[in-house]
Amino acid sequence: MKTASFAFLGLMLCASAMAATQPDAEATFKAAQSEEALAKAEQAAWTTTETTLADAQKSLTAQKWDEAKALADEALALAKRSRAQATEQKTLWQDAVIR
Amino acid sequence: MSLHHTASQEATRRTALRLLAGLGLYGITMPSIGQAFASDAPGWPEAAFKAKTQDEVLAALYKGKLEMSKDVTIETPEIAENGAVVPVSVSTKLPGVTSISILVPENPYALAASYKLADASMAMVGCRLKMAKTTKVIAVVEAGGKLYAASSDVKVTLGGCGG
Amino acid sequence: MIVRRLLAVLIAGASLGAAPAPAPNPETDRVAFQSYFFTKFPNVKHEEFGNGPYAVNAPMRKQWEEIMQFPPYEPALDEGREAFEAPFANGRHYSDCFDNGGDGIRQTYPRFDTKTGEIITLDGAINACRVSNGEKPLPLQTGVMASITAFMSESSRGKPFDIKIPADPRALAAYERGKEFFYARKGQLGFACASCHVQGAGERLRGDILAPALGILAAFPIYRSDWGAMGTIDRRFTSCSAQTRAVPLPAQAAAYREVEYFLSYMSNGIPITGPGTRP
Amino acid sequence: MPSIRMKAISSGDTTEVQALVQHPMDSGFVKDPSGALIPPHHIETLVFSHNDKPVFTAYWGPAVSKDPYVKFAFKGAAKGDTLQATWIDNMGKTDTGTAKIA
Repeated sequence: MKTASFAFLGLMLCASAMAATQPDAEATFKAAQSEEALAKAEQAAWTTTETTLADAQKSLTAQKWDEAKALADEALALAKRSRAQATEQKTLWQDAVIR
Repeated sequence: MSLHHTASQEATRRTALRLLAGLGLYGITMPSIGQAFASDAPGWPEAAFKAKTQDEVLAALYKGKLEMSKDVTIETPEIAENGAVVPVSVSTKLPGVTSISILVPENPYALAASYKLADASMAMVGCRLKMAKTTKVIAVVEAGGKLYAASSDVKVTLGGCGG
Repeated sequence: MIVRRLLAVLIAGASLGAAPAPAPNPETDRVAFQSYFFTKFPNVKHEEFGNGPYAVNAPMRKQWEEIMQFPPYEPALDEGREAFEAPFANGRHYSDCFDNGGDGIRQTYPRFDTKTGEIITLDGAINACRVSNGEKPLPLQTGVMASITAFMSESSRGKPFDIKIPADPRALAAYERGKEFFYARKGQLGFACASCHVQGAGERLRGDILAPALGILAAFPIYRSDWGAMGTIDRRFTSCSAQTRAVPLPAQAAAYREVEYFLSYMSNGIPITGPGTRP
Repeated sequence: MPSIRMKAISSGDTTEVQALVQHPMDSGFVKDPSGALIPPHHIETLVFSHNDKPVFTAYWGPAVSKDPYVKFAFKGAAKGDTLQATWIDNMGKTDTGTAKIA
């Protein structure tokens, strides 16, 4: 009896955790996707962002929301950093010029 | 030329086999070379090329003991610019050379190439070999029925067997 | 008076705080660029810079000399000659599209096209020639394109790069964008072209000796042992991008054409050595 | 396009031969982009003959580089003679090429 109720409790917890993160994972994935689209338009995209996004997509399809959320977070951070690099380099490149 | 197998190439292959047979190459192999599979080219020492270690190669290819010799010259780069293409050359002033083999013991198969020399051949050969990692390269010269060897070290930073 | 002096101080202060970029002067750039490499590699003859890593590393040069006894690009040269000489369906030829019938002109590309305001590379000009004669453009990174450019480069061997920047603000702007592309850090690794081929030139990165940026395009197209095949400048640019973990741009993207323009102008005076071989 | 390219140069009694063969020489250890192993495909024998007599025979395994190169020398040929080379690979493909000794 005891074991069964614990298992039931576990299932409940699990289910609620899933329900909480699916929209979260999807929203983060969308945000990462659009950030990466901007990076690409600026010719500033990184290959690592692309592979992380692809991995996140796979996790979404597999309904592994926690994993998908974590990967989407990482992709979003990478895309942001790649765009920040491009912005920063718009002036910084001048310092490297051989004069 | 295309590597697709066509009827005309099949004909060429038959011609080539006949030619090789006619030239007496078929069956005339180095001492103790194992029977090649029917699918393999005539004379190709399969057992030696499938051997993993230097000793197995030597046992499959030759009889007798190897003797390191100053009369055998092997030239290899100290650091290979790319393990996929390492120039190797072997030469000797020893008389009566009948074959020169080159072994790369660190490769998955130790034997890289074996050259059969005719009476008219000069005792030298140059070629380009793949090396998976940093390795010794051993040149074995068969002269007057005896085996002489020299070795050299090649540092490989970019392996020639990877993708 | 006081106001005026204050203003002067303010203006001076402002210009100190954010130094304006010096007015672009490609020729000043070129002289500085070349003297950097001539100083960095005092023992390398200037005309040797087109031989890339083999100019600056003796053991590599020895292997190269052995490979050059029978260069692996020779089949491509023959294929390139055949393709170049074959007529298009309309009976016209590649030679009809180029100065001097395409013979000995590699060193004058890329060019600034005053009609379109775009940089046109030799590879781009070959495809433009095909399209204007009703043929499909060739794939850009390898194959027949590499063979034709190999054949055309061979006829230019020994001729120094002779890139012109016409008095057209668009040409200078393209040059400046190419320069920015060369020096700006990109990719997750934060490498600029310059990181490897200026600061790192002559040093070892994994197994490779990094080629100096000066003359780096003189040997193209190249047979790379790594590829086991021929490749064009586009193939090298896209693989460079990927190596720094930047998403490569499409072959012949404006940015690649502009950086080719910049680099080739920097190499004015360095002789063409292509086609070449590289590890 | 012929798969065998040869340069045979005579000086005195000795002829130096260099040959370049176009062949993938797949080792069997390399994967294609999809991750599948590319099966071994390499030349096994390459025979050079002069006046229908073999002067030099190469036995090759998968460790010989892509587009293989070989250099050797032999005696007894004259300028203008024909040198013939024939290869056979492990898939049974073959090709023959000739060159005039220069």
